Amino acid sequence: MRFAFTEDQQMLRDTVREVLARECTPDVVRRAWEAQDQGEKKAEGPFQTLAETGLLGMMLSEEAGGLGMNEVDAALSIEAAGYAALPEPLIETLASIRVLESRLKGDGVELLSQIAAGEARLSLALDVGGVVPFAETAVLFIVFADGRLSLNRREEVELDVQVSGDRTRSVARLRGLKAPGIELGRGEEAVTLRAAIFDRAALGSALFLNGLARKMLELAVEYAKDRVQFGKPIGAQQAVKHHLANALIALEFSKPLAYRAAWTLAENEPDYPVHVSMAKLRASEAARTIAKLSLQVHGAIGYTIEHDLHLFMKRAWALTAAYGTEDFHRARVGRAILPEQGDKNG
Amino acid sequence: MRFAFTEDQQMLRDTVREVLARECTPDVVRRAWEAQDQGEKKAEGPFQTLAETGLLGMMLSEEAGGLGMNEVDAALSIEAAGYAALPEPLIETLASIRVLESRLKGDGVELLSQIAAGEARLSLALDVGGVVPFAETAVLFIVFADGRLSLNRREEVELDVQVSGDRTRSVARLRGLKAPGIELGRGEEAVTLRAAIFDRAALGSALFLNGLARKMLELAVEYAKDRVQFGKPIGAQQAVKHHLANALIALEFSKPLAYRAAWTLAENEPDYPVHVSMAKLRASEAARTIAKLSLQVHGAIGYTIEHDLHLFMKRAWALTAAYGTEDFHRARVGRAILPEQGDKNG
Amino acid sequence: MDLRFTEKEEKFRAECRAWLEANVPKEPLPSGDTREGFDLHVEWEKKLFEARYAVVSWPEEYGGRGASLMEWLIFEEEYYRAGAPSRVTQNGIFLLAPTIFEFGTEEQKERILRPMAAAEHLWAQGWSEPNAGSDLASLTSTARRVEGGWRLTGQKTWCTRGSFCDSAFGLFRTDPESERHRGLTYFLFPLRGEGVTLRGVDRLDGDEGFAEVFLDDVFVPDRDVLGEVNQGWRVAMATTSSERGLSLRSPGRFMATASRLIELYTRHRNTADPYLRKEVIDAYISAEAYRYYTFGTVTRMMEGGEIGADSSMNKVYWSEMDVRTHEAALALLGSDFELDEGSSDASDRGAWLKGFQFALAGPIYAGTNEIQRNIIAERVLGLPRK
Amino acid sequence: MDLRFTEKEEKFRAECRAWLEANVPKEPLPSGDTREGFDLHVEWEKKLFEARYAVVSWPEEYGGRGASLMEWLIFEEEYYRAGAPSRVTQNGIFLLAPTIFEFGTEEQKERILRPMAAAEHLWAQGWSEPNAGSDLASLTSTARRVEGGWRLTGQKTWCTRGSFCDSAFGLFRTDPESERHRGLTYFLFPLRGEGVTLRGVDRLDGDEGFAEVFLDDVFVPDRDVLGEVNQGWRVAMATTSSERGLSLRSPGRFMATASRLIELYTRHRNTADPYLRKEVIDAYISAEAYRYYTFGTVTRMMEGGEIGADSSMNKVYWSEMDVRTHEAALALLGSDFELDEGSSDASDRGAWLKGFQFALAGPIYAGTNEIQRNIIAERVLGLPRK
Repeated sequence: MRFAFTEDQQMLRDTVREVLARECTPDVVRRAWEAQDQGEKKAEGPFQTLAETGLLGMMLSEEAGGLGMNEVDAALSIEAAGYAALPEPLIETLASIRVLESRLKGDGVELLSQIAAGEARLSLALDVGGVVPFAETAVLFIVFADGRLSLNRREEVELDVQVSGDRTRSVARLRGLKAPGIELGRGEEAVTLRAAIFDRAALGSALFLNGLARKMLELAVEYAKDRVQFGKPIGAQQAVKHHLANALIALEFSKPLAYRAAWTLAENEPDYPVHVSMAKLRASEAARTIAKLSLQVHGAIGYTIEHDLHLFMKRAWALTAAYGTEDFHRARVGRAILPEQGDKNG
Repeated sequence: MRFAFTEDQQMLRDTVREVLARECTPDVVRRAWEAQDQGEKKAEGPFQTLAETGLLGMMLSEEAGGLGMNEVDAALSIEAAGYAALPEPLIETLASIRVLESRLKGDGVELLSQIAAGEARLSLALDVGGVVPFAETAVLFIVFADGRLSLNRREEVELDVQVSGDRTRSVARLRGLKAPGIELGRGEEAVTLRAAIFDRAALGSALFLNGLARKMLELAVEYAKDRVQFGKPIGAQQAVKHHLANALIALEFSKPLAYRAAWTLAENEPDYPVHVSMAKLRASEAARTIAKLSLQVHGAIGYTIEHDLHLFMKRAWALTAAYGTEDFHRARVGRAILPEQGDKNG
Repeated sequence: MDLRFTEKEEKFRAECRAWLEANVPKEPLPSGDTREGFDLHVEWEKKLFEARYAVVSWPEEYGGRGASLMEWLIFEEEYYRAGAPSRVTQNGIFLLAPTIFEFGTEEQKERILRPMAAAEHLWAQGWSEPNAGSDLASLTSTARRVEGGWRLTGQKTWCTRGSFCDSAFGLFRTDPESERHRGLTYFLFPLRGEGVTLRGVDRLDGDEGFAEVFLDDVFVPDRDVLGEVNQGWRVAMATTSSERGLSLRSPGRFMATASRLIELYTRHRNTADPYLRKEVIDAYISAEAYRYYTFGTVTRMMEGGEIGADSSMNKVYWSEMDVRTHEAALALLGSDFELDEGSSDASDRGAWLKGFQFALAGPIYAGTNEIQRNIIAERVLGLPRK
Repeated sequence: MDLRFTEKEEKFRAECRAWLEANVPKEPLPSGDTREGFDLHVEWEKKLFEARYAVVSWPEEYGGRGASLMEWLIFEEEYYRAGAPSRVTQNGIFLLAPTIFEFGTEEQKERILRPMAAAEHLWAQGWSEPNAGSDLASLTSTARRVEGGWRLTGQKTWCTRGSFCDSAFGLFRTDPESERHRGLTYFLFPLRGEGVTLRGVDRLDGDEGFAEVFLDDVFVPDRDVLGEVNQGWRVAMATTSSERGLSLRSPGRFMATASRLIELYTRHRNTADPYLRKEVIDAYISAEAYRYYTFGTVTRMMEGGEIGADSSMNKVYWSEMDVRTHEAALALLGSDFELDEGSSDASDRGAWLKGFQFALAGPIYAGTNEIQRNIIAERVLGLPRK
């Protein structure tokens, strides 16, 4: 039993952090917000630079130009992306690229390199009637519909544009397919592949949420040190201290569950879904709690969209409901550890 | 709409308070504890004095020697009894004495006066298999068993002695009846009478809990003012202040629900059960919360049985489960305001 | 104790209900915290005033009905039950007006109250400054004595709907030597004209809810001093107590939210996690507790009592109840949680997400809940300050 | 990261499990915090020591197995899983021993450690004084220099199982001029003999869990000073950090509680309110989170890291988790909630009510959670002290 990351994994995280600290500042995230609000086409930005570090394709085999890495290798980098509120489909790309590699043949293989290079943005549409993120900026979608899993170009997918509380997500409702696209699987196989992608996206969301939570906490800590009221920094007030201590505790006891889930996925442990569910549930709860505490510490300034906090808070809210709500994941844990109650509720 | 008590009602409360402040000090409650622990027969005490004020029989008609008063008139006095942790079946007596008056005839009427005089202690055994309080000190029991409601002497009731966390309650399990006793009702009528008593006992528990909560809060406030650590009273620490503010809020928003429920019972409003349930639920939650906060403020000293806090805390815990648990009462409110979910859970 | 409404109260309720049912816009208005929505809300307010429902508890001479506080609660219950528009006049009628009634001159009452209630003159609050939020007494905006009045200079912030209003009220330092609570004066000041610059600030939910107000030597005549010069703190405290206490958050609002939650639950109950039933029941009970707590407060006030520091309990309770109620609603919405008001598919037009964001401001504004808990502990429970 | 246990670890686990299954008393012992129960627990401890399971992580020379910290966690998991008796040696082996390993002389190690582990010499802690609880540095008990040693005078309180133990450890003021953290010395002192008076204090759950210790000029030889004279605070802090951190509350304990809760739920699920399912799942996840958090801490420590102020997070987390888990259990018990251990009908022999009362001490002892949160805020997050 060794529950820690390797130096290589930490170095990758540091690289990703540096790139994002430089290229995905809050102002960049804010521009993505404003671009969506005004219906502008998405500007180029940090996603390409990240792709250049090899992050997007890291889980591909070496033959496919990747590094043959796994979910544990990627975990800290996804967290770092959350810390920067990267407004790009990183979770979606990392969750599915290995499934794509295993299924794409012929011309399709070229798509893989475009995805890994950050040139072709990929999103997930895993439920008809479900909310699809990055519907405006992605050009490729993995779609689960009519018992098939397929890779489709945007024009092949019937998407009904909606508005997320977090504008950078440019969400839409999946109504169905207009054209079949490249089939990745059908029947049982499609269900299995979809599940593999869904659970990886849920884990990715958990890690991303933990990163967002860390950032919201840090913003509050900095503010509490700087903001003076009643002749001293508000962070000297015990109530503020305890809010922030509670935020830290929520975060620190969420992270181990996410790391463990990453390991079960990397090792393909048969019970990985329950571990993913614990991770996603706790990360969602922690992020909601920390958003609330951070806002409370900021006071009115945090309640404006001029301040950066809302960029992280709204992403967090959106991700708590993406790839399985808290209730979905709790119920899944319940089914694994408890007998059924009556004929439902399980 | 006038939501306040009359001067008469407040005067009665003040009288009860004075009697109890003198005759039901924490030391008296403690002796009741110790007497039970050592299997001693219960000493005489505050119950008789209370009876002399007319409290026990106040709800009887004037013909029966009472004051013809109702649940609103009694409410503040029950709260005052809770504040003193009176170790006597006051809730039980007040909940049932009017039903008894309506049913007892002939020789039975003499029992009424004995109950009202505090000479014959009365308890409630409303469920076979349920927990019966004051099983050792009461001489009369209202028993609901086999579709009958009856008044029985102790020797007629099959009681299996148990131990409560609060020793003053001297609880037992009701197994059944050994002799029929005086029948108060059977069939539908018994069910109706039992419900009338049950709801009044649940309301009485809510009021008593609010009184206990007030006392636990006051003990903590006094301690926080006196106890010096780090060169100042611990009550100057913001964390302690906020604990106690939270305790007060929990209490103050519990009380109106109890008073309203008392009014609906006094007026025999058809929806009184839902109001009783709201009152009992919130009083239980508030008392549990305040017990926890008060203990936390006291620290180790509150964790001993030498300190008075535990006398109030353990009574509170016991009463949260008496005459309907929190879940029972919440479910009852749910049935009144919500559609059913599936085929159970309602 | 008599928990039946009197005949008079019931009649008043029936009148309110009938008028509201006939007059409340069928489609919800756009947010009153946007330019477009504000104008529509002002129209609505004028209609309300014409029907004498704008300020039912005020004396008739100022456009009210001289209704009792209990009747005001009844009006509020009906108002929220009917889903009527939020009140863009509220900072005037709930925060400023009580202060004018208590401290204003006859001339001020005559001049200010009726146009305020009629939505002819719109008022914003100007309490906070960038460095004086929770710590209001640290404010630094100044008023300089000049012939016939004062010259105001400084910056006020978080002025709700400030960009759309005509005037504001707030404290300024009139004694330059003074510190903290002393030497402050309560002024009414213009939000347009020479020396005034406004900057709109978008709120969390995207509406331009706030304004920053920059004042550069803005002239205010003597008649716009409220209460005595250098006594502003005492005058202002009367107002903040009504902000925190009864006025702003009447039970009707939370009862209406609880009813909407029950309706939402009813729609979702077959897919909702069973524990959400508990959350819904608890939300309902909380609103009921708040309602009866308030009836108790109002009875006490009608019989000559004061709210005092109890208003802090009130504020902590409703603000936290409101957050929790909205959290239950968002959990019921499941994966549609994030859909905002612009979404065709958003449940109840995105009202829950918007309402949630608004609810999150509750524990912050009108004195943070941390400050309120200090007040409860120190003034109600008597714990030591230091 | 490798979350499989190594072959060595698995083998160790299997050995522990086999021995515990064969040896743990079938019927739970009476509480170790009563006279009768204490003696039975000491018997059990001796058996544990003979099998070399008393202190698996200690060097073999003191009766341990030189097990790794990870193996210690495994042992603890198995120990609680087997429902083995609570450890009446724990204040010695978890609080005092780490300090002796770090600060003790060779003579002290030789003399003290093995009898402590063997339950031949029982240790109680003597941290608190009546006026020095959370504020430990305000203690006033003194030690006066005499020929060959010191004379201790003062009063110590909340000495867990003090009435039954042989010795205690605590701080005394050796420099009469000193204040607060300075001038204190860490002493080992007798709980029997001349000048020592003990008074048992009954705990919330009725057990005589505490003692007050009155010391009147009690002689302690120089060899019973731990660490340097006047350096007691620094020496003690090493111990309180292990009390708050890893040692006292291993994940095994909470995993076992979560398992028992699941079992209780399984028995009651048809009558339990549906929301309790949520509480049970959350309790399980909390225990899992604590387990993996601890694996992370232990990995870090095994690779040369320190716990430091993180132990405060640990303490807040487990203590509040423990309360909440017991609250869920009591809700499942319904109207039998109040039945105490003396009741024939009490579920699991009243273990839940007793456990709940014990859990309530968690947020208080070993530094209140309020103090812990201050530490987290100041030392981990860097917030200003004043």
